[in-house]
Amino acid sequence: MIPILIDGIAYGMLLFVLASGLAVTLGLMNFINLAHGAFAMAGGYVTSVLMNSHGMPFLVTLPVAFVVPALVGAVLERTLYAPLYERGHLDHVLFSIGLTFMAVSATTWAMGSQQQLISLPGWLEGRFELFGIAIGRYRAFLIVVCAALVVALQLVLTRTRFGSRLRAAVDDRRVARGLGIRVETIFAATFAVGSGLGGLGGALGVPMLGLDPTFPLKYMVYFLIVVTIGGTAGLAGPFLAALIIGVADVAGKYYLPELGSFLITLLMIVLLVLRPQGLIARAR
Amino acid sequence: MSELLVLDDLRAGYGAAVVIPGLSMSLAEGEALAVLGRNGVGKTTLLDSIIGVTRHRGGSLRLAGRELAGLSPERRAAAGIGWVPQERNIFRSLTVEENLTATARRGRWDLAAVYALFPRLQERRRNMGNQLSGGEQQMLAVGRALMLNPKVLLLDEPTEGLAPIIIEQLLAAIRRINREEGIATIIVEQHARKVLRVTDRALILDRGTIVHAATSAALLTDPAALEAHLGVVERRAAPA
Amino acid sequence: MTDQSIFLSTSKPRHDGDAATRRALDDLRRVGRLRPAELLFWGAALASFLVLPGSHLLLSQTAILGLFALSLDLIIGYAGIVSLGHGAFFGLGAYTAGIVSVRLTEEPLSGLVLGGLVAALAGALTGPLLTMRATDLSRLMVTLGIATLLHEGANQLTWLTGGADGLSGVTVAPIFGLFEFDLIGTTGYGYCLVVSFVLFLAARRVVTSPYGLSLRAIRDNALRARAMGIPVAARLVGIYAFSAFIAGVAGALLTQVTMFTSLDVLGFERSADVLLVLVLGGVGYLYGGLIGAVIFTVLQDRLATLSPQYWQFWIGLILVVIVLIGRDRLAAVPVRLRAGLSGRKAAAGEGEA
Amino acid sequence: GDDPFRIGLILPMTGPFASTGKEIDAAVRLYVAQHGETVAGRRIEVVLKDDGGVADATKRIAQELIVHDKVSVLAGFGLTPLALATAPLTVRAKVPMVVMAAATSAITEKSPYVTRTSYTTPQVASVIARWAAGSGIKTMVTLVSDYGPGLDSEASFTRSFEAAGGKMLGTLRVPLQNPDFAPFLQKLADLKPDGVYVFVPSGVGAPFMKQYIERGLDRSGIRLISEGGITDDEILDSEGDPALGAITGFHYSAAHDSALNRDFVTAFMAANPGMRPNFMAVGGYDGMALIYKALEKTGGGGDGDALIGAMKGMSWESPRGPIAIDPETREIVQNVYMRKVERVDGALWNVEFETFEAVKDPGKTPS
Amino acid sequence: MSAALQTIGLSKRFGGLTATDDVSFTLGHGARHALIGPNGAGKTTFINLLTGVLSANEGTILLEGEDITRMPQQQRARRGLGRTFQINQLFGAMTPVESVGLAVSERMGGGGQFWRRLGKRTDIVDEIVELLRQFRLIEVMDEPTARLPYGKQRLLEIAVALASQPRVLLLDEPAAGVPEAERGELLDTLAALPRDVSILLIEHDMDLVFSFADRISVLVNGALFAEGTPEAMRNDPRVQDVYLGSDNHV
Ligand SMILES: Nc1ncnc2c1ncn2[C@@H]1O[C@H](COP(=O)(O)OP(=O)(O)OP(=O)(O)O)[C@@H](O)[C@H]1O
Ligand SMILES: Nc1ncnc2c1ncn2[C@@H]1O[C@H](COP(=O)(O)OP(=O)(O)OP(=O)(O)O)[C@@H](O)[C@H]1O
Ligand SMILES: [Mg+2]
Ligand SMILES: [Mg+2]
Repeated sequence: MIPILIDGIAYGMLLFVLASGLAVTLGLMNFINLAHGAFAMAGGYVTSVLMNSHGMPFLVTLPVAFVVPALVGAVLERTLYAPLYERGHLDHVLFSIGLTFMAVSATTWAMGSQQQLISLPGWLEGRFELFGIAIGRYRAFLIVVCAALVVALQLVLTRTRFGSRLRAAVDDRRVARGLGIRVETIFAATFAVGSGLGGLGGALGVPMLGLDPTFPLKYMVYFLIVVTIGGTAGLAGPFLAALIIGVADVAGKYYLPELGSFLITLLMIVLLVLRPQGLIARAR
Repeated sequence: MSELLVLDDLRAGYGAAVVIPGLSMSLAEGEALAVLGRNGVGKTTLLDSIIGVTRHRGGSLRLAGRELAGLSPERRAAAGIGWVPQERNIFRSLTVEENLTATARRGRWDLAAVYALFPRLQERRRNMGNQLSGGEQQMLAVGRALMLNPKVLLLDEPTEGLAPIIIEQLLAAIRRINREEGIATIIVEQHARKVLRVTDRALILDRGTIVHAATSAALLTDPAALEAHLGVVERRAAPA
Repeated sequence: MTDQSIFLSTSKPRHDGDAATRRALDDLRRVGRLRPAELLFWGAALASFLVLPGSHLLLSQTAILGLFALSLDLIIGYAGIVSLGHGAFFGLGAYTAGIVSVRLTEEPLSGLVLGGLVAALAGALTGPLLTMRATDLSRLMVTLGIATLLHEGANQLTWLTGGADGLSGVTVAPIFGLFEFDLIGTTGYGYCLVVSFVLFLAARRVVTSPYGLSLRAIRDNALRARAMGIPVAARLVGIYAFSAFIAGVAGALLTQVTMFTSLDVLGFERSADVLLVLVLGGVGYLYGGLIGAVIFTVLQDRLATLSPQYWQFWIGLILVVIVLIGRDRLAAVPVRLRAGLSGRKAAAGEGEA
Repeated sequence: GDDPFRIGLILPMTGPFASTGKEIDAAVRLYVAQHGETVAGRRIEVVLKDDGGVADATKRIAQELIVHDKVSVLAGFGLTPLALATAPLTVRAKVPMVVMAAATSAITEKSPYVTRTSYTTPQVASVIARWAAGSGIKTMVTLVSDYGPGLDSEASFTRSFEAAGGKMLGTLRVPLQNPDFAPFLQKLADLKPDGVYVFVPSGVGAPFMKQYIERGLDRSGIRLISEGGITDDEILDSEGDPALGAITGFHYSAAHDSALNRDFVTAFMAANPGMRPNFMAVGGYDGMALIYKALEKTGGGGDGDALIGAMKGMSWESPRGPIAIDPETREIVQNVYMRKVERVDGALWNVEFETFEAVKDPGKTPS
Repeated sequence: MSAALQTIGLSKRFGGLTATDDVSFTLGHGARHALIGPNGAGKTTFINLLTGVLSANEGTILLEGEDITRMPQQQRARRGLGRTFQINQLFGAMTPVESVGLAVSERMGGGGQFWRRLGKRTDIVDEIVELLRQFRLIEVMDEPTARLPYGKQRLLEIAVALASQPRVLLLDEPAAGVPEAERGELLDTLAALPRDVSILLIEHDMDLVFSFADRISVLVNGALFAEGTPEAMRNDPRVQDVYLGSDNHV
C-alpha cells in the first residue's frame, strides 16, 4: 500500500518537474507551447550524451541539462515565439506542433531513433529501508529535488514583483510597456527558465521514462494534462495536479488494471468539464 | 516657466493611416493642458504617440530636453511619463494592489497617498482587476499612473464614468498636483466646461491638427469657439 | 450637413435610400455569393477525374482528407473551437462503416450514412463539454482526451474492432449494384468526389445562412450574442455535431475505399495532420481544407521521395513558417483566389481562438 | 527478357516504426549486393515505398505498385495491420506477398498468396513456455504490453505453459503509452511466482529491466524470462549491465554461431556502420532469398501462382539457421533458441544455449 | 401602473462583499427611470442580475409578471429584455450591417435557420438601413466594426440593442465617451423611443439624468438609498453628499 503511494508521489513529482516549465510558459505567459517536450528532450539528450560519451557524473550533467535548453529557449523566444504572443491560440498550437515535428526528426537524424539509456550512480540505484518500507533511492531523490524546486519557484513568483509584472505584461502588453514594464526582457527570461525546467525534467526523467526522439509527442499530453488540470494561476495548481495524477495513475494500475490507460484520461476530462479553469483558478 | 515637454511637427498614426499629420506644442512644468475635440479627431492618438504606442512617422518630442522619439514606451515611461489610457486597461489578473505596485516607482505617490485619494480602492485592494466597477477601474488607472511619480501625466478622459462627487475630488487633486508638485498634465476630456475650470491652457483638435488654442479661461468664456469647434460631431469617416 | 445632429432621426438622410439599401444587401450577400473561382475549383476537380486516371487512388485519399479538413474548418474557422481530437469522429465513422460492412450489409451508402450519423451523435453528446465555460486550453485537452479514449476503446474491444490488428474482412458491394470498386480506384474516386461535393454544398449553405452569421458573432463576442437572445451553447453544439457528421462520413469513405480500417484512424497524428492540412489551405472559408489537402498530398509525395526519413521535418518547418509569416498575410497573397472563393473581406475574415 | 522483375518493398521508413524499415531496407540492399541484380535472366528492380506505418497508406501503395509499377511480388510489411490491410488485395491481383516483419499468426491465412520470412508470436512464445516448464518452473505470471502482439504472446504462452503442466498465477498488461512499471512490478512481487514471462516492444526493454532491478526483483527469486524483442540486437549493447544475464527465447540472434551468420553480420555492419542486424534484418534478408530462389525455380516466370507455388516447401540455410516454408500454410518453419545475454569482447550479445528445431507455428498446427 | 420589470429582495454577494443588498425595485410600464449612485454602488451588478449575466443569491426578478430569476440570458433577451454595456461589447470582425442584421433576424426567430441565404428578406434589410441611418452609421455600414472610431462604436452599441426591439431597455452609461455637445441629442433619440418601451438608465451625467428621467432611484453600497422625482432627488441633501457633490446641477 504505502510503497504504491510513494511510487505514485515520485511519479507525480517527476511529472511536475517536466511540466513546471510548461506551467510557466503556458500558465503565466499564456502561450500554448506543445513543443515543451522538445526542450525536455533536449535536456535528456544533454545528460545522456555527457554521461555516455564524456563520462560526466549524473549530478554534474543536471545543471547543463537546465542551461542548454534555457539558452535555446531564450534564442527561440526572441526570434520565433515573441512575434506570436499577440496571435490566437490556434497559431500557438500550429507553430509549436510544427516545432515538435522538426525537433523529433532532427533528433532522429542526429542521434538515431533508438532509446537513450544512462546508468545512474550507485547511490541512486536500488532501494533503502525506511521504517521497514523499501523505497527506491532514485524515487526518493526525485521527491527531494522536486520539493525544493516547488518552493524556489513559488518564492520567486510571490515574494518578488517579477510575478505581477509578468502577468501584467501578459494581460496587456501595450499598456504594460506604456507603464514602464520591460516586456521583452521579462518574456525572454521567463521563457528561458521554462525551457530550462523542461530540460531538467527531461534529464531527471531518462531513468524512469526512457528517452528517444518521439519523447516530445509521447509525453506532450502528460505535461498538458498536468498544467490544464492544475490551472494556470500559478504553480501550486500544477503541483497538486501532478501529485493527483501520479498517485491516481500508479494506484489505478495496481488496483484496477482493467481500466488501464482510460483512468487518467477520464480523470482529466471529468476535472476539466467541472473546472475548465483548473483546480486552482484565478479568482474570477 | 521652463518648457518640460515639447512636440515639434510630430507625425504619427496606426499602420498605414496617418492620424496626426504634424503637430507642434509645448508644455511647461506644473502646467495643465486640456485637449478637446470631437470623436475620432486624434486626441487619444496624440497621447498614445507621446507615450509611444503608436506608429511614429517623424518629428520630434523632447522631455526636459531629452529626445524621446525612437525610444520604446517603457523607456519613455521610465523617463517620467505617466499614462492613463482611454480604455483604462486595468491588468485583469492582478489584484488592485498589485496593479498599483507592479509598475510603481519610488516617490511621494505611494499606496498610502493613492488610497487617501481613492478610499474605495483600499476597500477593494484584494479584488482582481476584472472585478471592479467601471468607475473603480478609472480610479485605479489614475492611481496606477500616479504611482509612477511622473513628470508629465497623460490623462485620456479620466472623469469618464466617475460619479460627480468623485470627479470634483479628482479634478481638485489634479489641480493640486500641478500646483504643488510641479507635475505637468495633459487632460483629454469630453466635458469641456468641467475640465476648462482646472486647466491653464486648452487645445482643440480636428483631424489630428490644432484648430484652436487659447487659455482655458478665455475658451470657457467663448461659447462661440466652443460651439464652432465642439458643438458638432458630424465628420467624415476614419482616414482609412 | 456638418451642423446636423448625429441622432435626429427626422433630419433628411444624406444618402439616397436605394443606394444605402443596395450597399447593405451587398454587404449581407457578400459571404454567400457564388464566385467564378469556385466553379473553376470544382471544374478542376472534375477534370482531375477525367484526365488523371493514373492517380485516382491518391486522389481518393486526397478528397477524403480534404473533406475531413473541411469538417474541421467548420468548428475552428466558424465556431472558434480549437480541437486536437477531431480524428475521433473520423475514426468513429471509419469503424462504423467497417463494422456495418462486416456485420450488416456490404451496401456502401448505408455504411456511409451510418458512419456519419454515429459520429454526429458523438458530436452532439460531447459538444456540451466544450461549450460550458470552457477555455481554448480545456477544449484542446478535452477533445484530445476523447480521441484518446476512443483509441484505447477500439484497442480493447477486439471482438468488435479487431483491436490492434485492425478490422479486416471489410468488403464493399458495388454502388447501386452498378459501379464496382476497381483496382485502379476509379469508382472509389468518383464516389469520394460526389460525396465531398454534396457535403460541401451543405456546409457552404450553413455558413452563409443567418445561422452561420450568428456563429461568427458568437466567436467574436459571446457576451453580446447572449444579450441578443442567441442560444450560444445550442448553436455551437449544432455546428459541432454537423462537423462531426462530415468527419464521420470522411472516415467511412476511407474504410470503404481501403476495405480495411485500423487504430491509426483514431491516432493523434491524424488530428495533427488534418490541422496542418487546414492551415495549409487557410482557415475560415471552407475551401481551405480542400485546397490544403491537395497541397499536403503533393508535399508529402515530393518530400517523402526527397528525404523519406525526414519528411516530417519539412512538414514541421512549413507549419512554423506559415505561422511566422502570418496565416492572414499568406491568405492575402493569392487574394483573388481567397477573396474570390470566400468573398469575405480579409480584415473581417480573421480571428479564431 | 529485358523487362525487369519488379519487387514492391513497402516499409515504415518514417514514424515510430522507422527502425524496422531501416533494418529491413539495409538487409535487402545487402542481399541484392551479395547475390547480384539478375536472376534467371531477369533484372531485379526493388521499388521501395514508405507507408509511415499507416494501414490505408500501405494498402494504397500496394495497389499502385500492382497497377502502375506492375510489380510481380509485394514484400515488407512492418506491422500486422499493414499486412492485414493488403492481404485481400493479393487475392484479386494474384500477386505473392512476402511478410518480412509482421508476426501475428493469422496473416498468412488471409490469402493464399501470403507467405512469411519473419516469425510468428506463438512460434516463439510456445517454445519459451515449454522450456520454462521443462526447467523446473511450476508457477508463472505474464507481463505484456497491452496491444495486439502482446496479447497474442500472452495467450499462446499461457496455453503452452498450462499444456506443459505449469500453473499461471496472473496476467499483467502494461499500457503501451506509459512505461512506469512500478505498480505492475509491485503486483508481480506480491504474486511471488517462480518466474515471469515478459513481452514488451524492443524500445521499452531497457527501462523495464532497470526498474526490475531497482525494485530488487532480480534478487527475489522470481526468474525473468522474456521474448527476444526485449533484448533486440539493434539496441542490446546500449542497454548496459541491467540486461546482463537476461534469459530470452527468439528465432534469431546476431550471435548465432554459424559461418553464414558471421559473414552476414560482418557484411551488414560494414555496409551500415553503427548498426547491428536484428530479427527484422534477417527477416528482410531471407525474404529476398525466398524471392530469388522462387524466381530461379520458375526460370524467370513472374506469374503470381507460379511464384507462390515455387515458394511453398522451399527450404534453405539462413543466417538464423535452417528454415523452410510450410507447403500447406505458407508459414515459416524454423529453429527457436533460448539465449542468455553475455558480454563477449566488450559488447553485449544474445548467446544461444538451447535449440528447439524446426518449430512450426502452433497458431495453425496445434502442438 | 403595472410593473414592466420588478425585483423582490434581490441580493448578490461577491465573497464577503454584498454588491446588491435586498433590492426591491419596480420599473413601471413606459417608465423613464434613472438609477444613480456612487462608483461601485452596484448599478452594473444590478443590471447584470436583471439580464442574467450574473445569478442572484436571493430574491426574485419578474419581467411583466413572469418569473425570470433562473432563466438563461438569451431567454430573457428573447422575452424582450434588452441592454447596452458600460464598456462596448461589439462584433469587431463584423460590419454594422451584419451586427444589426443579426439582431433583427434573431428577433424574427430566423437565427436558427441554416438553410436560408442572408440578405434574402428585404424587410429585414430595410429595417437595418433605417436603424443605421437613425444612428448616422450609414457611411460606415460596411466597415469592420473594429476599425470604427470609438464614437461610432458607441452609437452602434445602442443601435444593436434597439434592433432587438426590447420592451424593457437597460442602458448602462450610454453617454460614456460621447462628447458633451452630443449628449443632448443622444437624449432626444432615447426620448423619441416608442413610449411602450420601458427604460432604465444608468448615468453619471446629471444633466442627462435630470432631463431624461421622470423618476430616479439612488443606489448606495448595493442597497436602495432613496427614490423619487428628479426634483426631490436633486434637493435631497443626503443624495447630494453621497453622490451629487457641491454643484447641484440646475
Ligand atoms: N488602432 C487603430 N487602427 C487604425 N486606426 C485607428 C486606430 N485607433 C484609432 N484609429 C483612427 O484614428 C483616428 C483618431 O482616433 P482617436 O481614438 O485618437 O480619436 P479620439 O479623438 O480619441 O476619439 P474619441 O473621442 O472617440 O476617443 C480615428 O479616425 C480612428 O478611426
Ligand atoms: N466579480 C466580482 N467579484 C468581486 N467584487 C466585484 C465583482 N464585480 C464587481 N464587484 C464589486 O461590486 C461592486 C459593484 O460593482 P458595480 O460594477 O455594480 O458598480 P457600479 O455601480 O456599476 O459602479 P460604476 O458606476 O463605477 O460603474 C464594486 O465595488 C465592485 O468592486
Ligand atoms: Mg480617445
Ligand atoms: Mg457600472
